[in-house]
Amino acid sequence: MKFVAVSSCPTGIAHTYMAAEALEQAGRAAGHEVVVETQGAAGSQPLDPAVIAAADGVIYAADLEVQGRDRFAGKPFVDVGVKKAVHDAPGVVAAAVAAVEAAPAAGSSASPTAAVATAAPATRQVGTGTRIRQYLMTGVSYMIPFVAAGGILIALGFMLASVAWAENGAIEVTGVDAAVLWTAFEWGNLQHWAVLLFQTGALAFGFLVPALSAYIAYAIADRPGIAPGFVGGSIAGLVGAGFLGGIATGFLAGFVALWLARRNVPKGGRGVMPVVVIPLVTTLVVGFATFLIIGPPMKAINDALTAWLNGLSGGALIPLGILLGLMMCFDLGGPVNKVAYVFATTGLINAAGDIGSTEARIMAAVMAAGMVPPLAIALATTLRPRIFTEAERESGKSAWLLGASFISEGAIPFAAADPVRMLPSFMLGGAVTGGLTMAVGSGLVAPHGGIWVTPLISLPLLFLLALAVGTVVSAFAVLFAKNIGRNPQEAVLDDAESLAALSGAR
Amino acid sequence: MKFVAVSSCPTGIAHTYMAAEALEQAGRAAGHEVVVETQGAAGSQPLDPAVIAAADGVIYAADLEVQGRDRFAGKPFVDVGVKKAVHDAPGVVAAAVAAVEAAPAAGSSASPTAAVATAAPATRQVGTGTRIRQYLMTGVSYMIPFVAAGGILIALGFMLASVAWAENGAIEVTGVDAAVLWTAFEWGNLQHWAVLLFQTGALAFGFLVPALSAYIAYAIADRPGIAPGFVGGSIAGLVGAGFLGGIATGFLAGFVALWLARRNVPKGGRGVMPVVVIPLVTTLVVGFATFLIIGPPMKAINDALTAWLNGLSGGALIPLGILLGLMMCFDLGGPVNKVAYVFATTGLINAAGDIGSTEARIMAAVMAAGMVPPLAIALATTLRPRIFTEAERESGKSAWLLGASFISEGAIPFAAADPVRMLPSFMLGGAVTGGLTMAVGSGLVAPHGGIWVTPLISLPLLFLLALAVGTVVSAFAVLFAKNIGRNPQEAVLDDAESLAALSGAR
Amino acid sequence: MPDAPLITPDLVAVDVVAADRDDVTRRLVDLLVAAGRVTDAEGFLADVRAREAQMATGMPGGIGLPHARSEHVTVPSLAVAKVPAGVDFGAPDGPATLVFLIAAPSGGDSDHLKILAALARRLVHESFRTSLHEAPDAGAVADIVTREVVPS
Amino acid sequence: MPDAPLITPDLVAVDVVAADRDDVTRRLVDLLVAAGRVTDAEGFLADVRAREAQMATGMPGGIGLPHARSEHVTVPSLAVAKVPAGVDFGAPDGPATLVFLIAAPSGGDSDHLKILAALARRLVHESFRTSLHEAPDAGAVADIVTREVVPS
Repeated sequence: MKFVAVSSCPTGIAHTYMAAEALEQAGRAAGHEVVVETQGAAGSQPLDPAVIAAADGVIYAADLEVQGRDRFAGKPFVDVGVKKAVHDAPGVVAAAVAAVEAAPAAGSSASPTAAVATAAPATRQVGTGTRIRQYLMTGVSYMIPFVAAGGILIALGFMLASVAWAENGAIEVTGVDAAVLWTAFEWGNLQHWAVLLFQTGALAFGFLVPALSAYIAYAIADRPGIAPGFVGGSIAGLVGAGFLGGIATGFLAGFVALWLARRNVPKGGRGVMPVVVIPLVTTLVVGFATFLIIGPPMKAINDALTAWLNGLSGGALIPLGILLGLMMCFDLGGPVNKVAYVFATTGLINAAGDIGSTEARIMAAVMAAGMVPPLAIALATTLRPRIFTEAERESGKSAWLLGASFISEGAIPFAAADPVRMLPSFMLGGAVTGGLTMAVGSGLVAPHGGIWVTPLISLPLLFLLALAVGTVVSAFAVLFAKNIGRNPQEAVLDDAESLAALSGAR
Repeated sequence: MKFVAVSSCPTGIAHTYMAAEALEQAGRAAGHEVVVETQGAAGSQPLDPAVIAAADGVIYAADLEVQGRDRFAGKPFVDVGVKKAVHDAPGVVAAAVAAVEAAPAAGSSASPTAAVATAAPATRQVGTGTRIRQYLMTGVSYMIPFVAAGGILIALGFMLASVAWAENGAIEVTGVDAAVLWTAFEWGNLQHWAVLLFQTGALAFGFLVPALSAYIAYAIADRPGIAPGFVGGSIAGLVGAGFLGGIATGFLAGFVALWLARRNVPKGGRGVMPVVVIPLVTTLVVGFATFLIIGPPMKAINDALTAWLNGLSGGALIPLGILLGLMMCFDLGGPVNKVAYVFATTGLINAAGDIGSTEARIMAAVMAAGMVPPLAIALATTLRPRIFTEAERESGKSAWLLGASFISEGAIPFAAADPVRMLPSFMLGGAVTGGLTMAVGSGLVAPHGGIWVTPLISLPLLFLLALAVGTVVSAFAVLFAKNIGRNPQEAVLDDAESLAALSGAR
Repeated sequence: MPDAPLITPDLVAVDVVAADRDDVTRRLVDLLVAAGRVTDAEGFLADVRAREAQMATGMPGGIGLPHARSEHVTVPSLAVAKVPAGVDFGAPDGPATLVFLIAAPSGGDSDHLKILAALARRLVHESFRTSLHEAPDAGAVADIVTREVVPS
Repeated sequence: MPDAPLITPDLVAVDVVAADRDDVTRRLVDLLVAAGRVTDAEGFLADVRAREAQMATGMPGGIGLPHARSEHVTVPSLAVAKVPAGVDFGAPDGPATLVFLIAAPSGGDSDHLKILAALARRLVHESFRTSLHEAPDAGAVADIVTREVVPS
């Protein structure tokens, strides 16, 4: 969580700063972020309004009247005095966490002032929904660096490749064996540098689903969940279950490991549990379930959808574009997405380089739709940064590049954290872009590359227009969906922020 | 670290137990293990002598005379009284950690009693060597579950396969495509079950070097190190640099990420650092270094050693067996090991199934030598459990099975934690076994499988004898090496333990 | 009463207003005497005071924990007072709003003492203290202690 | 003395034996007066006592931290006493063996006050306190504070 705090003391030269330091330390130790405004004798550096807006709660460690208390209106708080913060900062932080957790239940009124949560002792019981969300968020927060680093490196590889090769660089670079890097690297060869970027990024991307799975399991069962989670995630990738499969294996690994960890084991056997028995048994259970229970339906879905799509391919193009758009955004690399993508790329062989062929138009619609989710996320985080966490905002910035490069995975951190709200929003935009791309008649004879294969796209400006419309639609759908089903207090906060933003108060 | 503690208070009904609980909690929170003997009114359950032996230090939270204080002689301690433990258990644990860290410097005398470290305030400066060891240990502790779970699953797969197939099951199972599991699984087919075990284990093994690298980087730079560490470790695997390469990428990723994290960044850019910039730049640097700087020498080593070995293959067999044994144990899956193994397996083609051929005898020597390190570790942890950590002891138990299955990786956790002492010890045993296997004349026409391919080994009893001799030699070398260069206090403790063990006092 | 429970609702006093720690301790001792668990109020009080003099029993988290083993106790008992306004028990972080009086017989058998030990261990956990602070009435306090501490 | 350092070795007293917190504070004030940093010993002492009366300044880790902003202070100063036997400053975990007297002028300029703020922040860190506890002499104490707190 994120907290803002105000510290002050009568003299303003010692306890004010000790409290600030102790709160920041205790926050870090507990995995929270605490930013303190010291209202002391050395002058007060007011908190950045954006930091206040992003904060989940407020800690008053102030023996003097808090200056500018109205800045914090509407946020849950604890008011503890400066001495308590100096002597027991961890306890203060824990109380603040409890106050935040208790806040939604407390603030059921729609009036901003009444929505202020009190610091009354809070039950520490966290609801199932909240806990599932925490598990997902933990997994996502560990996955983001893989997505950001891997996606950007791949995109940079595409960019460099489109310079390094005479034509079709973004396609060529993916066909070069990585072994060239350690067996025949030429320091002056731009193509080799593009391969270095692409291969390094691709390796990082390979950990995307395993890391998501592993850290969901870690959030549930602590360290014994990590190894089974990684294995489950990599099997989910192998059987084509995508990130939704990785979420499933993460929860499975986590709860199996947790269940095993809670068994009563004779004292002599306790040491062997977390090191050998729990990872072994959990990995076996997860391997069994993922290979044999998750895997076969993936194949069945794949076969059935592929047959169905092939049956449709003679029909009207615009509905087909809409359908492919929906499929591309349904699971971002999962079985449904994969069917649509493979359907398009295998068709390219029949296109035989004819950019006006039906097959080329299908490929264009599929790529455009696949670019929508990360671009929509990038746009949404730019339009209303306050409803996203700081990590999400930063991840959103890199999503511009990932979307432009047709790296749909850039949207996975958002989809994994909140699949029920995000995936339909992506699908809406994907359907719009898929249908429009068909309508304008763009074609594409390359299997990937995003804007880096623009020379291979016919009617490129209309292609980009179709992409832009779907992106805007999807971004607004994301923002709208984010407000559905949120508790009243959150909504109140958003409204207060919007008002403040409109009135120019910030 | 591990601590034992004694708590007591005048009445023996409240503070004794509150202190015990608070110390256990605080220890867990700080990542240490604290086992408390409550000398209270409810009777005292004496500490297990093995627990005392394994403890790094002692915490006295006792207001009464400690019963049996001599049990703790020679260990660093803090003596704080019961109230301090109730009110500030985290501080007490921190002080105990400091006392342990200060102990080696304090206890330079060779007399057991003089080696008792006092609880005097200790400088918290930790030496470079200690810190490097901590980084390695962190990486190893996260790697162990992958080794244990993966290795045991592979071994179980071999075992089941040797039943499921008419012959050569342990060979056949590795040739089945994993896709059979989700496309054509037959629930009554034992072969398919063997494939499930083997493939799940193999996937877990795939994370062995990446996880080692990632968690070394994590120990150095915290979370921003994880993603670059994983990528570096997987490149190290790709270029054939083995676990030593993974250690190198882990340190590189960790220190680059740490260096970046310490840059002063304008406030607006701070959020983007840990999420995007640090993982991206670090991954790029690590990818560059691993692909282009670590990779090419690996290939050069491979080429040179292979050419050299091929030149030797006409010579005397016993020296060749010794050499191959040394190579197999030099880096446990790294470039040198790989040359020896590939040399043997490619030769098998020429053996054409003739178990008496030179090529079959080379294969036998290579496999026998590769089984030595995990078996030696298993034996060493059985013989003197006290000089190993608890995780190592548990890992050592599974090493019996891994060694028997020719899964040399079972020894990597030990080699990675302490390469300078462990690898030469393994090489000694490998050389003995390699030479002896040649001397007794065993042959083998399968490329792997350990004891599960015994039917394919000629003179199997002599083969096992050669293996046993090398294992015993290597285990004693491990135990001996563990004592070299340790500080006097540790040695004193060991001597005291040995004496006590000999005199039957425990 | 060999099988008497450690705590019953009539050993819990809520909304106590007390002048000082001695005052609140005395009220709890009176409850124990009324329940037949302590034979001599003054004698037991003296034992508790002697213990308290050795070291204040205030705990972080608003807990006071007077206790003694005494020959005047017939059965291991726990009496609880909730003192909304707080009463000082020498804790560093302020007055105690929850006071536990632990009474142990001087020759108590091990099983009962183990329950007291379990109680002391639970008191270190913030969640346990919170649930007691929030318990609405005497019955709830007795229930929480019994559920969390006494092996079923 | 506009550019006087916060602390100099002659503002550090080691091996102090003090009866109580007032006693040790007085010795430190005397050092400040001798260095010309405080103009009126009794006046400044009264300000420190008034602050101490509001809230004891004992800190976990054996630290006493009397302090005041006062018109009798000419330059922001830190005086330190090491009291091996300890002296009570009202800290929950026992007597203070390291006493910092912070003297700030009532109209002190912001830069100097920022240094005091940095000192207060460092005091929360155990490593800083430990290094001060272990400093062998007055010069070492002054060096550590200057190095860790004052921006170079």
